[in-house]
This record gives sequence, C-alpha cells and structure tokens, in this order.
Amino acid sequence: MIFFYLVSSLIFASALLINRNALINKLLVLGFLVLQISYTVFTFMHQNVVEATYFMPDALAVLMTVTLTIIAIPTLLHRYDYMYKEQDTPNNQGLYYGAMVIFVMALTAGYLASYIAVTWIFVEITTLSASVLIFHRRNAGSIEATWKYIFVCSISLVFVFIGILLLSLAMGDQYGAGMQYNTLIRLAPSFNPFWLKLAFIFIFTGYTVKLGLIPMYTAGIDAKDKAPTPAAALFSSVLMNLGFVGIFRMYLITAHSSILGWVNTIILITALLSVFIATVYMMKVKNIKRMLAYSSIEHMGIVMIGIGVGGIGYYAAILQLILHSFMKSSLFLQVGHLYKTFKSKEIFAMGNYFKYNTSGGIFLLLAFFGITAIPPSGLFISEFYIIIALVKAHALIILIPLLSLLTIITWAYGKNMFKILFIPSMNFDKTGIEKSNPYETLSHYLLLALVVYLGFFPPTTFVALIQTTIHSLPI
Amino acid sequence: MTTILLIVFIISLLYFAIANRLMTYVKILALQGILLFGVALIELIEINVLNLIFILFETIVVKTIAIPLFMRYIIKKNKITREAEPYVSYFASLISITLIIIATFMIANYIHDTHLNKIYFIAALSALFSGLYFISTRRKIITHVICYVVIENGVFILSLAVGHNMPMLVNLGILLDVFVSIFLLGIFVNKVGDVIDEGDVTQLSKIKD
Amino acid sequence: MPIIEIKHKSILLIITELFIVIFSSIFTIQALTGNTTRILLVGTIVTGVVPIVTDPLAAWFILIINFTFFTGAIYGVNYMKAFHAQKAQLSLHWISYLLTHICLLAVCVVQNMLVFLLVWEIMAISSFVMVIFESEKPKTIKAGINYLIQSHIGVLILTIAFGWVYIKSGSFLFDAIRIFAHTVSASESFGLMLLFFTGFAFKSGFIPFHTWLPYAHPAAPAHVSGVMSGVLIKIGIYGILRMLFLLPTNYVAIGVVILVVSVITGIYGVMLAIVQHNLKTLLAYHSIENIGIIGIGIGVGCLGIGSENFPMAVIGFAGALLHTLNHSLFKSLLFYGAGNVYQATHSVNIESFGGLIKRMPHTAFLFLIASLAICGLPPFNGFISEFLIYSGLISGWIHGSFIYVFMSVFGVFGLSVIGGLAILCFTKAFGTIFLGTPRHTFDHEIHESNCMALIPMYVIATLIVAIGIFPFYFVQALWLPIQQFTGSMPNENMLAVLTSLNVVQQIGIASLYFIALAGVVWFIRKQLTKDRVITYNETWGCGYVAPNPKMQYTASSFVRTYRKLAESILQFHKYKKEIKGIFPNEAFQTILPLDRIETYLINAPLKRIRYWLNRFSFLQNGSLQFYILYGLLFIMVLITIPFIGHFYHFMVHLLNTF
Amino acid sequence: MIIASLFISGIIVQTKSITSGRKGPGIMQPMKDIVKLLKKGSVYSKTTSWIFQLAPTIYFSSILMAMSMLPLGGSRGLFSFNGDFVFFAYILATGKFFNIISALDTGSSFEGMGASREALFSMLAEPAFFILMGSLALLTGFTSFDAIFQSLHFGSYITYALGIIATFILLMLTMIENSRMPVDDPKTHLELTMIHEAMILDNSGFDLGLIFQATNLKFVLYGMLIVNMFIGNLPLYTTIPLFFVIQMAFGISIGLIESFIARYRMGHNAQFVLILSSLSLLILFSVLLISNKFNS
Repeated sequence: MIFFYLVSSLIFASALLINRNALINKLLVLGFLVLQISYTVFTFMHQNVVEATYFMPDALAVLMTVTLTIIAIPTLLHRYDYMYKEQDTPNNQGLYYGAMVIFVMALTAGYLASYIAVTWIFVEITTLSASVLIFHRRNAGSIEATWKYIFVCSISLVFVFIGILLLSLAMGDQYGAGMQYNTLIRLAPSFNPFWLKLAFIFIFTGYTVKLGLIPMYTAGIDAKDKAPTPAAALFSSVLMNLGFVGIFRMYLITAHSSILGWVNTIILITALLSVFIATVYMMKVKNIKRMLAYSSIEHMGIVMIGIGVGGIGYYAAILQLILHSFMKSSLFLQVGHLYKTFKSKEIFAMGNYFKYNTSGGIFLLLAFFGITAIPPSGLFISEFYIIIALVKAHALIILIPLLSLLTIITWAYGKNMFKILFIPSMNFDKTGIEKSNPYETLSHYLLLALVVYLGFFPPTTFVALIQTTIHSLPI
Repeated sequence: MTTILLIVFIISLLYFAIANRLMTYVKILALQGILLFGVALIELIEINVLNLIFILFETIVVKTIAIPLFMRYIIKKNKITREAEPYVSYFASLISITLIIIATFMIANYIHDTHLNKIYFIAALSALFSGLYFISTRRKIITHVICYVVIENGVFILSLAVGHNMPMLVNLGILLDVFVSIFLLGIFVNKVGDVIDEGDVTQLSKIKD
Repeated sequence: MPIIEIKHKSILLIITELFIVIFSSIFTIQALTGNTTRILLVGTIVTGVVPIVTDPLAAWFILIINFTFFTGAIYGVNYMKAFHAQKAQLSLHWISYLLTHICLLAVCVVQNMLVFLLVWEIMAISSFVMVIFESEKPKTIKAGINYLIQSHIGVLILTIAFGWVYIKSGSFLFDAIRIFAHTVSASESFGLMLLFFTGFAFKSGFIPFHTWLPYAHPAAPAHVSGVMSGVLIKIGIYGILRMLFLLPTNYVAIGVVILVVSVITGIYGVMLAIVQHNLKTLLAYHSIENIGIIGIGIGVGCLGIGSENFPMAVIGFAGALLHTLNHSLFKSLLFYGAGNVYQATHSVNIESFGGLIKRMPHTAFLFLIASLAICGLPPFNGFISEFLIYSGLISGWIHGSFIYVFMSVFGVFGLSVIGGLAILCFTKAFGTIFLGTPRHTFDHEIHESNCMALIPMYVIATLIVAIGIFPFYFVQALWLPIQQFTGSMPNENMLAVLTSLNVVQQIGIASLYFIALAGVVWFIRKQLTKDRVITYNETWGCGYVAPNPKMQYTASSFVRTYRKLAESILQFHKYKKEIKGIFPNEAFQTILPLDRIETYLINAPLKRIRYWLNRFSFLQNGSLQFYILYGLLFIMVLITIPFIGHFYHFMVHLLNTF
Repeated sequence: MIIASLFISGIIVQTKSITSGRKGPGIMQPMKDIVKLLKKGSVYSKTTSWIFQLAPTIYFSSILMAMSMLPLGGSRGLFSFNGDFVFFAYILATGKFFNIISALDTGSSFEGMGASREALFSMLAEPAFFILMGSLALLTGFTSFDAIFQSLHFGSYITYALGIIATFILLMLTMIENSRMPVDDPKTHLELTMIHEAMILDNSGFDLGLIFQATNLKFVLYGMLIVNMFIGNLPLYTTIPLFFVIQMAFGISIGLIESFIARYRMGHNAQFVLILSSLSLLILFSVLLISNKFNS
C-alpha cells in the first residue's frame, strides 16, 4: 500500500509538472488529496503493521499523518485565493504543485519510516522539495533564502548521517540486527554509551534544523519568510513535526539506555535557550511572517522542555506539538489574507485590519489568544501540564525564566497583533482593497475550533494514541 | 597502508588551510578523491562486486573527475577571482586546523572499540570539523560548496569504517553525496551565479533581523 | 448580531441582560435564604467533574454583578449612541459585554480549578475587548495590552498555585484545596495562600499590582469603566474570600499580611488620586483606595477568626462584603457621571471644567451624592460599611493581645487618613467640576444628557440612600455569607454579635434624624428669609473690580498645600516657565503626577530587559558562515565538556604524583 | 448647652480683651451680632448655585446632630451606640464637606484657599481624634461615648497624666476645628492668612448667622467632651453648674491661648497638627502599658 501511495503521488507530481491546464491542475490536486486522505485512513486502520519492511504506522506516525492530512487540505486548496496567483505562469503553478505533492508525500513517508536511515532519506527529500517551494518567487530574496536553506539543511543532514553511522558503531557486535527503531530500542541498554552520546549529539544537532531549535534553526526562519504562505504554513507546522519525530525516536532509544539524564539536561538547556532566542526576536522583528516563524521556535522550545522534564510533560509535549501545528498553519494562512489586503509583510504598513476584513480580523483576534496559550486555547492545557510537570520536578530554575519569557512574548505578540488589527497605519491608501469573502476564512476558524476541541474535549482515541506513543518512556 | 593514505588525507586538510587559490582547492579535492579510492579499494575488497564497483565509480568518476571539473567550469564561467580571500589569515587557519586534528586525536584516545580503526575516526572527524571551519571562515560561496564536498569526503571515510558491517549505509552516504553535490552545484550554476556576479557571500546576507 | 439594526441590537442586548439577570437571581435568592443549589456537570477527560455551586457567598457577588451589569447596559446603550458609525466593532463590544457578564457569574459558581481558570481568562479577555473599544487611539490599545498582560501574569500565578494543589491532591475540584491544607504543613498552605492572594491581587489591584488600573479605566467607555471598577476588580476580592474559605491556614498571619497591604493600598491610592487631573484616572485611583478599604475589612475578619474573636470576624467580613456592594454602587454612579460630563464637554481634564452645575444639574446632584457616599459620610451607604470596619477594628482593639491592638491601631489610623484624604479629593473634584465659573470655553453647547442616561443613575442613587438609611436589611442578607467563614467558630457570645450588627439600625435612625433636622432648619430658614430682600452680586474679590474665571482657585492650586506635604512620598514632573521681567510674558506650570511604584517596579525593569534582550540580536545576522558556526560550536561544546572533566582529573592526578 | 454656646465666644473675646488690657465688648456682644445677622437680608454671588444656600443649613444641623450624641453627666445623649464616636466624627465631616464646597461654589480665590487649608488640616486632625477616643475605649473597654465616660475614673496618677494630655489634645483639636489661634487667626484683616473666615467671605445674612452660631456650638461641643472626661456619672443637678463652670474655664483658657500664642506659618500648621496624632499615639501606648497588653 505504501508503495502504491508513493508511486501514485509521484505520478501526480509529475503530471502536475507537465500539465499546463488550470482545470486539470485543480483536478489533479483534488485527486492527490483524495489519495492522501484515503491513505491516512488506511494507516489509521492498520496500525503497527509493518509495510514493505521499511515502514510501520505506529501511534506517533498515525498522529502526525492525520495532522498532516488535516492541514494539507486547506493549504493545498487555499492556494487559489491568494493575490499573487495571476502573476504565476502555468509553469510555475505546475512546479509549485508538484513540489507540494512531493513534499507532503515525503513528510508522510518520513513519519511512517521504521528504519532510522529511511527517515533520514525522506527528510532529505523534504529539504529538496521545500527548496523548490521557497524558490517559487524567483527574486533575489527567495534565491538567498533557498541557498541558505539548502546549505544549512545539507550540513545538518550530514550531521544526522554521521550520527547514524556512530549509532551503528554503538551497536557493537549486534549490527546484524539492522537499524530498525524497535530493534534499537530493544538493544539500547547494551549500547556503548560513548558512541551513543556522540550519535545523539549529531542526530539531535542535525534534526534541529527541521524542528527549529538552536543551533540550526536559523535557515528555517528565512525559508518561512520567503516561501508562499501555504508552503510556509506547512513548514512551520508539519515539517517541524517531522524534525520532532526524528529527534523523538532517537530520544526513545536513549531513554532505554544509561544516558537519559545527560540527554534530558541537554534538551532542557537547548529548549530554554531557544525560547530565549525566540523572545529576543519577537521583540525585535517587524515582519509578520518572521514573527510567526520565531513564535514557532518558541513553541518547539516549550515542547522540548516538556520532553526534557518528563512525567506528564511527555503527554503535554505531544499535545502541544499537534495543537501548535493547527494553530500556526491557520495563522500563516491568515497572513496570506493580510498580504492580500495590505500588499506588504511589514507590520508598520498594516493597520485597522478589523475594518477592512471583519471575519479575518475576528479570526486574528481569537488566534492571538490561541497562539499565546490564553484559555480557551487548547495550548493552555498543554502548557498547564508542562508547568505542572516543572513544578513537580522542582525545576523552578527552568519554570521561572520560562514563564517570564512567555509573558514577554505574549506582550510582543499583543503589541503587533493589535497594531495590525486596530491602529490605522499612516500613508496607506484604502483604494483597491478587494473584499475577501468570509468563506476563505472558514477553514481557519475550523482549525482554531479544532485546537480548542482537542485541548478541552479530546476524543478517547486521540488520548490513547498519545498514551501509546509515550508508554515506553519512564514516567 | 590505509593508515598512510588517511594521514595523507589529513595533511591535505592542512594544505587546504594555507592554500590561497581556488584552483588549488579544486586540485586538493581531486587528490582526496584518489585517496578515498585507494582506501575504499583496500577496505572493502571483500564485499560483493557490484557494490564495490559502485563505490569505486563514485570515488573515481564523481569525486575525482566530475566534481573538480565542474568546479573549474563554474569558476571560469562566473569569472570568480582566483584568490580565496578568507576572513582570517592563513596562519590562523593553519593553527586552528592543527588544533582540530589534535582534538580529534584526543577524542579518539578515549575510544576502546574493536570494530573501529581509530585513524578512520580521526580522519573523518577532522575532515568534518575543518570543513565546517573553512565554511565559516571563507568568503566566497564557491568555497562553501568545495568545503561541503570535503565534509562529504569525511563522511565517506567514516562510512567506510563501518562499511563492512552495513554496506547499505555506505551506499546511502554515496547517494547523498552525489545527489546533494549535483543539486547544490546545479543551483549555483543556474541561479546564484547569474544574480550574483562576483560570488561574494556578503551579497547573500541581505535577509537578517 | 452584525445583521441586526443598531436599535434592535440594543433592545436585544437589554432583553438578554434581563434574561441572564432573572435566571441567575433565582438561584441567588434561594441561596441567600439558606438553600444552596448544587449542580454536577460531567466535564471532559481533561477537566473532570465540574460542580456548579451557588452558595451564599457566590450569591452575594452574583447580586452585585447583576445589578451593576444591568444598569451598565441601560446606561451604555445610550452612551454608545455616539459610536453608531462602526457597526461591527459595536456588536463585538456588546457580545463581549454579555460574555463578560456570563463569565463573571460562572467564576462565582464554578468549583473546578481548570474550568475556573478558563472562565476567568475568558472574562479577562472579553473585558479587554470592551476596554479597547475606542481603538483608534494608540493610548487605548496600550492601556488594553497593559491590562491584558498583567491579568495574564496573575493567571500564571494562579496556574502555578492550582498546579501545586493538583500535584498534591490529583484532582481539580475546589474541595481538593481543603484536602491539600490537611495534608501539607501549615507553612506550605500559607505559602499557597500567599500565591492565591498575589494572583487575585493582580485583578483587584492591590498595591503593587495596581499599575494597569489607572490606564485601563480611563481608556474604556464610561459604562465599561463603571462595570470594571464596580465588579470586575471585585471578582479578585471574591477569589481571595473563596480561597480563605477553602484553605484553612494561619489566619493571623494572612490577616496581618492582608491588613498591612490593604492599608498601604488605600492610603497610596487616595494620595495619588488627589493629585490627578484626569477625572477618570482620579476615579480609578479611588477604586484602588476602596479595594484597600475592603481589604482592611477582610484582614479584620481573618484576625477575628485567628483570635477566636467572633464579633470581630463577623463585623470584619460584613464590612468587607457590604463595602463591596457599596463601592460597586457609588463608583459606577461616579463613572456614569464622568461619562455624562465627557459626552457633554468631550474632555476629562478637571482643570477645564467649572460651573457645570448650572448646565447639568441632575448629573451634578448625582455626582454629589456619590461623592458624599464614597467619602463615607452619613447618611449614605459608604458610611455604613466603613463604620462596620471601624467597629470591627475597635473590637479587636479592645479585646485582644498586643499584635491585634497594634494592627487595629494601624487600621484605624489608615482608615481615618483615607477618609480625610477622600474628603479633600472629592471636594476638589466636585468643586472644580461643577462649581465656580467655567474655566474654559467649549466651542459647543453643553447640555444635560438625556433621561435614558439618568434613569439608571437615579436608580443607583436611591439604592445608595436606601442602604444609608435602612442598612439593617442589607446586613441581614449578609448573615449567611458571613457564616460560611465563621460557621466553624465557637460563637457562644452570639448576643454581642447581634447587638454589634443591630448598631447599624440605630445609625439608620440617626441618619434619618439628621436629615429631618436639616430639613427643619432649612424650613425655618426658608420661612424667615422668604420676605427678606435677596440681591445678587459679583463674588467679593477683596475690592478687585474686574474678576474673571482665571482668578479662581484651580484644582491644582486647591491641593497645592497637600502636594507640598506629599512631594516627599509621591513623584511629580514639573514643567514650568516662570514670569520674568517687568512686563509679564506668557508663563505656565504643568504638574503631572507619576506613580512611583510603577516607575520603579514596571518601567525601569522593562527598559532594562529590552536593552538586555537587544544585545543578543546579533545572532540572526544573515551570514551563512555564522549559521554553520553555531552548529560547529554546539557540537564542539557538547563533545568537549566531558573531556574537560577528564582533563581536570588528569591534572589532579598529575599534581598528586608530585 | 445651647445656652452655653451663646456665651462662649463672648467669653473668649472678653478674656482676650482683658488680657490685652482693653475693655472688651460685653459678653452678649456676639449674640447681638448673630441676632442682627439673622434679621438681615442676604447677598448671593452670581456664580453660586443652590449648594451655596444649602450648605450653611447642613453645616449647622450637622453640629446640632453631633451635639445631640454627647452625654452630659448621668444623662446619655439622644443617640448612643457602640462606636458612636465614629458617627460623631463623620457627621461633623459631612458638615465640613458642605462648608468647603460652598466656599468653592463662589469661585473666589480666597475662599478656595481657605477651603483647601480647612480640608487639609481637619483631614490631618482626624486620626488624632480617632486614636484618642480609641485609647479611651481601650482604657474603659466600651466603645460608646456615654459608656466610656461613665466608666472613666481616674484611679492612678498616670491616668491623671493621660487625662491632662487628652485635654490638651482636645483643646488643640478645638482650635483646629474652629480655626482659631495658633492655626488660624479669625481676627486678621488679610484674607490670605485666613482659613475659616476666608471660607465664609461671601456668606451673608441668615446663612452667616447660622455659621457663626455653628462655630460657637462647636466650641461647646469640644468643651463638653472635656467636661465629660472629668465629671463622671454625677446626678444632673450637680453637673449643670459644673458644666457651666468648666465651659467658662474652657473659654477663658482658649482666650488666653489665643492672646499669648502667635499664629504659626501656614507651612508649620501641618506639622503642628501631626504632632497631635503622635501625642494621641503616646496616650494609646501608655494605656497599653496600664492594661498591660504588651506581654500577652
């Protein structure tokens, strides 16, 4: 089935590449969506069934795949609403959609991969397809962003590869067993801690480029800034999830070995520093997309703090991850509407959005509360759990800085958001603002509602999936 | 025998540190390719033939011939000045590369592993770190690509070290190497080259906060 | 709501309000007559069971909330007529108004920590949306964000507190707090209580957590400020009371803490209030002062419980609760008065007013009543509650050990100073706004606001007078809520309590007598002076023949003597241009008071933080080399750290060998 | 007591004039003034409103009210309940409030000045009164005027000391409340130095009469407090003459003070007033000392 999926999505991609007709283009996209949805359902049905020896949809994979599919639908469809559609040649359209399809496909496969090296391959593929998306505008800025993104990603992926090699060294005599995640977890207690540590360092450092932590978060910011908003929505949500999957699977391996304490320390320090960096730039940036990108960094920092502190933090981390994906992708989609209204990404050029696009304005208002984890946002629940975990672990040295940084971030967010929403901007001509009809905002509202719903009324299957994901971890 | 080759490889890194012309870099790359070929030949002689041929092809054709030629072509095409123009003086780079190598030796000193010949580890890590070091101290974009290839060589060595256990990893490494190098260079030739006449990286640092 | 016409919108609003009020009041009345309503909602996996309990304490607050919100709605509908242009924003405003009301009610009745936080925060943000209604002014947005952030900090503190309880007890129910108190040590539960107090203090604006208040209130529309300062900050008081009730802790210690903080709050608030020139800011600072008075009441109650002094506890809590009601009444009345003045003159600067009593007599009359009430003067309601607190303090003063006497003296001292200063402040406010001659000529005609605005104000005013004259009934209504706190106490001397509460009846009679007396004297005066010749003339200017409005005493000159005294404590910015030379050229002097606590506690640290954060902004410097370098350094550091340890051991070994 | 009030200021004036070696006007002179004023018609400023006309009435009646709360000897006041001295203080404050705003109503700068000073000083004076009464309450254990005065008996010498200090404080409070020397000089002719007198510049006729009468009543009011402190619960027929005697002494003493103390600078007044508070605190702690509460 996975082969069918991969092959057919490749076919779709290539068809999109060669096709020049807008209608067929639409149809192909819809077709791919159908494929994606059906395959998601399939994985959901056949959990923990090994496919083609290299793939196995375990709980984490299923969670991530469902998230991806839900987000992929609006991101692929909303493309048609954005103002810069007319300046696209059919050629670009085709390239864009082909890359989109490959990207989604690679993400799905990356989640599902049950071999550490296979995950790595698909991460590489996401990098390449992502770079096509970033390059979509073909101006100096996008070239620079693309170049940086590719380069930093390639270097990081080299790190990951080295990590994998070191891991194979860590296995010692048992290399015959193969580098399947379950096998690695099983064998982890007998690993050589020296090699394991080295391997973790390299793999962690490598995957931070996708997850968006220090040290390698840097290129991702530019990518999210320069990519078209739907692509950026994917970058800042599901792509980060892929990075998380990579790190989390490695974490699971280390969790069964003797070096867990050391790993947790590293993760906590890194995560807190990431939140700090995010704060520094949230105060500073004047570009809405970059601001959102930094806020993703902040959220990933919180997630990793949850992982590092353990206990109920594991549950909270995964919850936070998923909710953040929905929240952030919907925000990025809304940014597309903002760009449509104000023809600019600079915050000082925007203003009084509430007046020009009421539905969008209300969404932005609610989304502000959603993203800053102010109840009724579901993120509040996950952060609440993380705070509890920190208090329980007596980690006040983490808790207090974290909370103060979060407060500053909330303030910065509020400052910019309400500038956009209410304060009219100087020398902005109100002529030629096309009214965006409310249905375009509908999907954003749905995603927002999903965040609240999953936060406060999580369905039992959802909770069960998260529980099974973390069941093997020491509570 | 492999030890000697690898030591030569490490020395080539030192030479890389003090070399001041782009062409020299390219030559060093070719040299490293040959060295890797030798190492691979000796190390992996016993694995199956097809795989071996594949690896040798990679080392000889890609690393030794194709990439260096490609580089020369780019340098010619974009009329990049021949000088390397690093940020830090050659002497300083020499010192730091030496330090890196010593550090890797020290690290290797802590390894008690029967499966690994330490010299591989040393060569690989020093190649990695010095490659990173070069990237962050050289000004030209083309040098970044060259240094990336150096890093790739290091990775290749490491994969050779574990190669007899898991050939799959070696092949993967090779695939990555080929794929990414081609990709990077392709972009470079097509896009970056024409927007940026003189391949100075300062022109690629517009986006910042 | 956006579809509906404005007119219908307001009607719809009123109807909804009415519905909410009636619906919630049913339970309230039941609760106050003794039978508490308990409903158990099945929550979700996350929250767990959600008990909805309407006990007397909640009921009392619900009554206050309902009254204030209802009158506020009626007043607001009329006030908002000026803003009919921006339809969408208006409907958003009214939706959030209703939301705030509902959430306030929910906060009172919900007994599940998580849901409590949820509704609490929804209330905060919806009230925030109300505050930023006039959003075209950047100042408004600034004030709104300030408010939002500070209340968020409060929520974070509460979150930590609740999380603490959750860890210990593993349940989100409020009863878990009680269990918590039994399981852990006294000091720990005291710490928890302090956390709660701090968290709620942010909302109710105790010093030093008050700094959002003087910005948010003036920024909001009049009815919103009335509602906010009437009930929204009281909800913090509710939280404190609820936690005191749930968390049996060292009552003496917490009482002392609350009392001291409250006295400081009260004095500081009124001291700053006097020197304000923006009417609404002045009123906002007075809210802080009144919170202080309420807090004194609570402190007295706690001390009473702590010292097993039953009358003291009862009277203290009674005073606190009654003052909560009273303050919500006269403060909303004052804000509505301010709103009328603002709509008539489009200004809130006291210095620019004068002689408004001739233009808007009704507003002036209502404002006068409210001012008398807020100064705690008989025969109005403010006096009753302050009197209760006084007598509570004195009863603690008479029977009780040294610490109680000391605290009570402190309290009495504070309360009397607050009273005096309040009189100074409101003579200033009323005098300069409504009396004398206009100090500033407005380019438009000033006229009394219409009856729709005045009706709710008159309703409030009548209630104020009613409480002043027939306080006993209201105090009776308080009996059950108080017993929630004191029920556990041995109350053998019930008689003393009842007498001490009956006192208020005599006060009522005395007030009546006073009014009658005044009436009689007035009547006599009328009789005697009706055939006298009454001539009208200029004010006597000490022989000066050409008096003009500039000659009269302004607000700032009125409080100059005071300011000289207070300058040591408070902080002022003076911009002055003295008159020089023989021929006086133009000269001015403007004094704007600063909140010293704010300067030192909020602004300075913020500035430092910003500066400090900016020093790290070199990281994303756009050059690829650095990005790679970060990775290199990261790995290097992680690898070398263990080796440093090894190296250290090696050196130690080396040194030992020699 | 009303009767006494009629003479009190006369007595004061008399004493002053005697001490300053003049032959003062008869004791009845102030009475005559007031009666004359009550007969007069009145002149109102154009700027004033109904506040201005209402205020004197309320001022007057507030003082009557306060007076009706004081006990005299055995006979308790019309109203007496626990903590009625709070009511006492606040009802006076009500009167003062109206007095002040009526002054502001005229829009004259002098009256504003007077009003501001009046408000400030009486505000500062309040704590002193409260703490004094409180400490008396602490001494006796009761919280209403008559109960306090009933059970107030000077046992030991220290209580006598207390009594004396308390008397002094009350005396000074009287001076402040009625804005006499040394805080204020009613007989000055420079408005800038007036407090109380400045406030009533524009009142005339009946109102002025009311205010004067109210002022006199106020003297008596504080006089009565002092009186009550010394005469415990004696039967009425003894208290009445005793009362008059003490009132007389009170008036004379005020006269003496006025004639021998110079008026303070306005700046100093605040300190002077605050001194009273500290004094009353002194009383409080000495009371604490007596009813040894420290060790508990």
